[in-house]
Amino acid sequence: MPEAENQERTLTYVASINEGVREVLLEQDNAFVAGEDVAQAGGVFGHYGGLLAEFGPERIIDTPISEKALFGLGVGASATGCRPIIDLMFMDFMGVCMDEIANQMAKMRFMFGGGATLPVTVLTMSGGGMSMAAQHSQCLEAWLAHLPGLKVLMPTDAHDAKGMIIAAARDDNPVFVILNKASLGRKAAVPEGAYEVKIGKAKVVREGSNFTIVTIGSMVYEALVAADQLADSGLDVEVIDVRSIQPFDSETVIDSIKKTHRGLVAHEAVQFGGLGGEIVAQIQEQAFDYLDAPIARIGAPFCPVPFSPPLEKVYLPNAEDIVSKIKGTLGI
Amino acid sequence: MPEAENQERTLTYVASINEGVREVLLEQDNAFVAGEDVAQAGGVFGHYGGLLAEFGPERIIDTPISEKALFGLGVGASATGCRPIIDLMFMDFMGVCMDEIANQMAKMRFMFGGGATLPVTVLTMSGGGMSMAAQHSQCLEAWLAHLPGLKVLMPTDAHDAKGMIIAAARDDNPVFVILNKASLGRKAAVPEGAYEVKIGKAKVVREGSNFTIVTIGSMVYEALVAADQLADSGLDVEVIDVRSIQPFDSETVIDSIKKTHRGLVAHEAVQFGGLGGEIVAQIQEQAFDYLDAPIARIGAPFCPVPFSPPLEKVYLPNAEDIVSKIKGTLGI
Amino acid sequence: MAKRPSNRVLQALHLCMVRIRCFEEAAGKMMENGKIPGALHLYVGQEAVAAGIMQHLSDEDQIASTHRGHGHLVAKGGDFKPMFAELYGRATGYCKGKGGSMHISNMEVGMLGANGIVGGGPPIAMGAAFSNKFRKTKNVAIAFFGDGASNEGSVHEAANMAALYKLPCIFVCENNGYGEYTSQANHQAVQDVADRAAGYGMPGVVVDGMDVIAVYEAAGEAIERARKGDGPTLLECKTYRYFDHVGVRGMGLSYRSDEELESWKKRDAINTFEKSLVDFEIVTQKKIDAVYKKVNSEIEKAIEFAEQSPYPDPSALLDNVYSEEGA
Amino acid sequence: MAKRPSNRVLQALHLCMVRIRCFEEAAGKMMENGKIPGALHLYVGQEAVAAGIMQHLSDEDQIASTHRGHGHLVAKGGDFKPMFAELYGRATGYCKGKGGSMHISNMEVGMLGANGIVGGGPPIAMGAAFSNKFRKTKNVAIAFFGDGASNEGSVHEAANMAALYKLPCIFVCENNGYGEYTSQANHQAVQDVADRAAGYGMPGVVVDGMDVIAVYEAAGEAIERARKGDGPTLLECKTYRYFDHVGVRGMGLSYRSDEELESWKKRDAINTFEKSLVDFEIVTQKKIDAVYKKVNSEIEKAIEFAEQSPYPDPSALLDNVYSEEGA
Ligand SMILES: Cc1ncc(C[n+]2csc(CCOP(=O)(O)OP(=O)(O)O)c2C)c(N)n1
Ligand SMILES: Cc1ncc(C[n+]2csc(CCOP(=O)(O)OP(=O)(O)O)c2C)c(N)n1
Ligand SMILES: [Mg+2]
Ligand SMILES: [Mg+2]
Repeated sequence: MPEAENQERTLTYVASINEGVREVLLEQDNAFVAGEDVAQAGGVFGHYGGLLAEFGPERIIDTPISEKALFGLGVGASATGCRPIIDLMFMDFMGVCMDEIANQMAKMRFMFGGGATLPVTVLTMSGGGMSMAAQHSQCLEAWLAHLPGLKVLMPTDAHDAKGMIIAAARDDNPVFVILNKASLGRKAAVPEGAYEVKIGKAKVVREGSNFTIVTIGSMVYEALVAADQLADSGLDVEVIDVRSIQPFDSETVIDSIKKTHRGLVAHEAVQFGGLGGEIVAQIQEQAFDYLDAPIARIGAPFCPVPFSPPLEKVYLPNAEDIVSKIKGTLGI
Repeated sequence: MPEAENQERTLTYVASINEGVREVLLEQDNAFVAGEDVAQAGGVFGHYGGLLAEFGPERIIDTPISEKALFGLGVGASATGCRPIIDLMFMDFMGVCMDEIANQMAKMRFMFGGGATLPVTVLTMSGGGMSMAAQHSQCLEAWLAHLPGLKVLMPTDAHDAKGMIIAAARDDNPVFVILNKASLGRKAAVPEGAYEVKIGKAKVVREGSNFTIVTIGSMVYEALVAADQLADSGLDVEVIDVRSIQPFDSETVIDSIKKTHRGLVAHEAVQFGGLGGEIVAQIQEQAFDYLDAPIARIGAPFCPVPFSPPLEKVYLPNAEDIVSKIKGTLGI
Repeated sequence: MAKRPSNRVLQALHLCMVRIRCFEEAAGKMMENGKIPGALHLYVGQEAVAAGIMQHLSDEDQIASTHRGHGHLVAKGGDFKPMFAELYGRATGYCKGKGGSMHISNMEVGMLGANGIVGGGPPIAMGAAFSNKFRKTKNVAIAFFGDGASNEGSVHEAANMAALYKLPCIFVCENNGYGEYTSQANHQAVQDVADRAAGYGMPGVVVDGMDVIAVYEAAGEAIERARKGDGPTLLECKTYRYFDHVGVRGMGLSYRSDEELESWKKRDAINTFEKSLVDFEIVTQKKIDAVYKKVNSEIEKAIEFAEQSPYPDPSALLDNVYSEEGA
Repeated sequence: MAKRPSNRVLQALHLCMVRIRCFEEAAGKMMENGKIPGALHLYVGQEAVAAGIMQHLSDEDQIASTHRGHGHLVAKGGDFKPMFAELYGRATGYCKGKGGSMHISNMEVGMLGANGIVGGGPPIAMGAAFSNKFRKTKNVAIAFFGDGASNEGSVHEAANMAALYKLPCIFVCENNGYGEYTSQANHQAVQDVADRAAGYGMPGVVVDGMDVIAVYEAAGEAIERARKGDGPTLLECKTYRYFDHVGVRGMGLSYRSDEELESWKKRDAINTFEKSLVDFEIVTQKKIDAVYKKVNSEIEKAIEFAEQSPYPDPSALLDNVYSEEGA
């Protein structure tokens, strides 16, 4: 991954989240972290560990289980001079505070004719694989990306997690950073100190010449495995990590497709109504004449996330699904 | 519109909603209507007028302004022997009760391994055009269609409104019937008595041979106007009203595209992340070899719904936009 | 308890109520004339609440309002011109025509917006109060909500959080007896929303919302308490709206009786206050008449301003979705 | 007030608590052995609440539970075999392996599901209570929620609506002093969640949740009231969980002291109750031992059943998303 090339130090995703948040708190006096069990417990995945000790209870704040109030806090405080970092423990809980997200946070600036500025960052955790069942495993980024006024980032690896948290917190808009559970324990090279991963820029994580896999979040890992497997079938696969779903970097995607002429979009979210549709629509609209085959899609099947491990395994899209989908589409 | 051919009687959309709900209440003893100002006031658009007088306060129920409780009522009552009709005054208010919709109503049956059945119908109102601004004008059907467990209908005209409400109420699943404000005063032929408009079936509202416009809700009207205008340019446009967005009738859409080879998808919702992407993705996946041109999309621009009438007019997609988009795509 | 307000304050309270009343009546008229599009929720009848509370606030104190927000903005120092322009949907409006009545706002006077979502304001006000405390200011934030809104979960959550953190936040329930067309008896089993305060660990106070002095004094105590760091108060003001839920005559539903309306009008906050002001020789009737004249002429000019203002240019549509500075 | 429970009831209460305790301890063990995947929120310590309340209910009465739901289901009549099978994610589980611990349910005994969303249950219980009234039954529905959940807006809304419609719904707050790792003092400014009842117009009762008779009697009154059509009650049971928030030893955080835990364990609901049962010669220690033996052997068989049960077939994935009958 190019940005990290000359770095020796590797960190887990969990540790890089922690560093990102810490850099923000060091940099911005009016930043604070608020959420359920973020302070004393350091977050249910430990990613806020040590911050309470370093920054104190005024800046690392345990809240009641009241997500509407929590997001109201984010809106009201950011509109009046603070730079809150709001932690929503699991992305699935968005339903509890969706009004604060969709009707207040996303729209306030516009409704006020530019009169308000909301430099608020939301960190949340998405995805399956931990047998957490239907209400603790969802990927609902499509809801957010459909909302003008929000920026939405989905860092896949430790490097991007830290850099995107810092970029989000420096941005003067509401930015969601959707973290994913499949990455928690994975390591990547992570520079020390503060750095930004630019919002709105996709990353080519594997170069290739005759097929493009456009991926989001946890599917990057699966796509890389699939790419290796497909090499045997004569496919030289390029893998793109979208990373920033709003704004979406169509240029990088379109450029790749223009080069490879064929592609697939993969995400962990339910396929129907997921962002894959948006991406495919843009590709065929902007690169129609370059396409040698339909752009395929891989997403979760049309059911809630099941609890039972063998069922969840079938449910979650993986490298195998990608490979067979691609072979099916290309008839190879 | 074929189903209504031999009918003389015309009704407004508002009146047809009323008739649909009334038929359900006559037919099903355990059906009731609950919502804010549905009883004494008869609904803010008058569509529940007279029902309180006819069915009494036990079956037509004014609720507090508590949408989480209202949807909990729908979930709990439907799981235990009732067939509730829940009114959500404006679709924009979904954010307030999205957890009850997404995590409880949609998923309960699956999470219980089929142990629960939820015959609940939700009626709500979407769309702009009334200068109701950013929080009373949205089209958020994409959120719902992305949720396994829900069925989602969007009747465009008076005929379908009544028939879909009846179909929804007879269905043993949670069904959303998303009504739209642009249709409220419009008339169509509406049969007396109970009839169903089949869930999962799109309607060809105008036949044509060499271009297909796939539309949702209020955009049907605009598409029909556009179709007339495009006739001069040698386009014989077929217009499809999707009507049922979940389940989605891809067959009707694909068949049309295979015939016409070119198409556009139009909805009032924000284009990015709207259902247009899903539909385009399905078309290119299933009818790639039939396509002579990219499938174009028309949706609202990427901003909240503005209040000021001239701005809202620019914001809302219309026939003109459709025409110029099609001409642009085809280079005519 | 609180000392009697000075004559200056009494006159300011009066002026504030008159400004709201005249603004709202004019807005209602312009709506009926077809000049103002969309939904207009008018504040006529409830003026004493906004006036009595806002008298204690500076521009640095914040309020988060409701769908019925014009009165709050007038009392908070909103200027008639950009207010009317906003209702008219003009580019010169406070929100450049993008918000309209339901989102009218002006951050410069600390007004964090009317809100189209019932219960939308209190979490935002609570957040502003948090910010005031975090930034170590002495400012307070007011969360306005109606009797109907008191049944929204958002109000509950905001109240609990404010009490927990002892935030400088006043929860002002304007209980006008109805949520749209549903009476309080049909939306909650209690008579006093203030009864909910104990459950959060904050004082709950009921005050006559038609008595501007009573509101002023109760608000003064609550605000002083908040500024001192002693936390929030739930202040319930019993009041009434004279017009329909939306617009003036609205949908013409008969959900409340003429007698009820008349009985409240007899206790009209402005009339009774003016009578006292004259009786106690604080101002003369002549001076009162002059107040109306001045206010009404200001309104006329504001309407003229609005009507002569341009609509926003279509090219402005995509502006203000994001702040560009930080992007 | 309420008459002293019969020996039959006393034994039933005891058996119920023992069944829960043994079930949960076994579940915890199997989780630690890596046999049970996902998150397990165990009920050990709180048994008196489930037992005391459910003793009054029939299969036609409903409950809506929380993430900490096994105990409720055991008390409501859940069978160990399909329960363990569900925790194990097997096809023979109550939810065919699709729900797991956080969604364990069985409509046949009136258990409307554990819930992964804090505050998710009360609106559903309220809806079931509405249904009971609408269908003119005499059944009640119980809304379980924790001290942490009491700060969710959904609980507020459900309580208000239940009181307004006088629904046969009991709001049972199991106050175990913590929401995850956050103490009550750090999530609300009140000590008694029951203080919130007055704000809805329903009785609020605080009861010692370690005293199964106290819970049984208070619940009996509330349920009788509800069945008579007099509406809901908020019943707060002060209790404690012995294990960590998730699992047994959990994350090993030191958010509460050993002394605190020990002081609650001294008042353990089962131990103290057993002592009374023996002291008052209602049962012998021998009989008590026999109860444990019987329950534990039932558990062993249930675990065996679960372990020998097949996982769901992959082809079952898309089943149960919709009901096909009506489609
Ligand atoms: C979440 C939500 N639900 C419903 C509505 C529709 N609505 C607008 S105003 C209103 C009544 C509000 O009553 P109350 O809070 O008492 O304020 P009042 O209108 O009396 O000032 C309702 C139901 C809304 N805007 N938002
Ligand atoms: C809406 C929501 N917010 C947060 C969580 C995460 N969570 C699960 S259990 C829990 C604590 C609940 O505390 P309480 O209601 O007191 O129940 P207890 O665990 O003590 O039984 C939290 C915060 C959740 N599941 N749902
Ligand atoms: Mg009111
Ligand atoms: Mg607890």
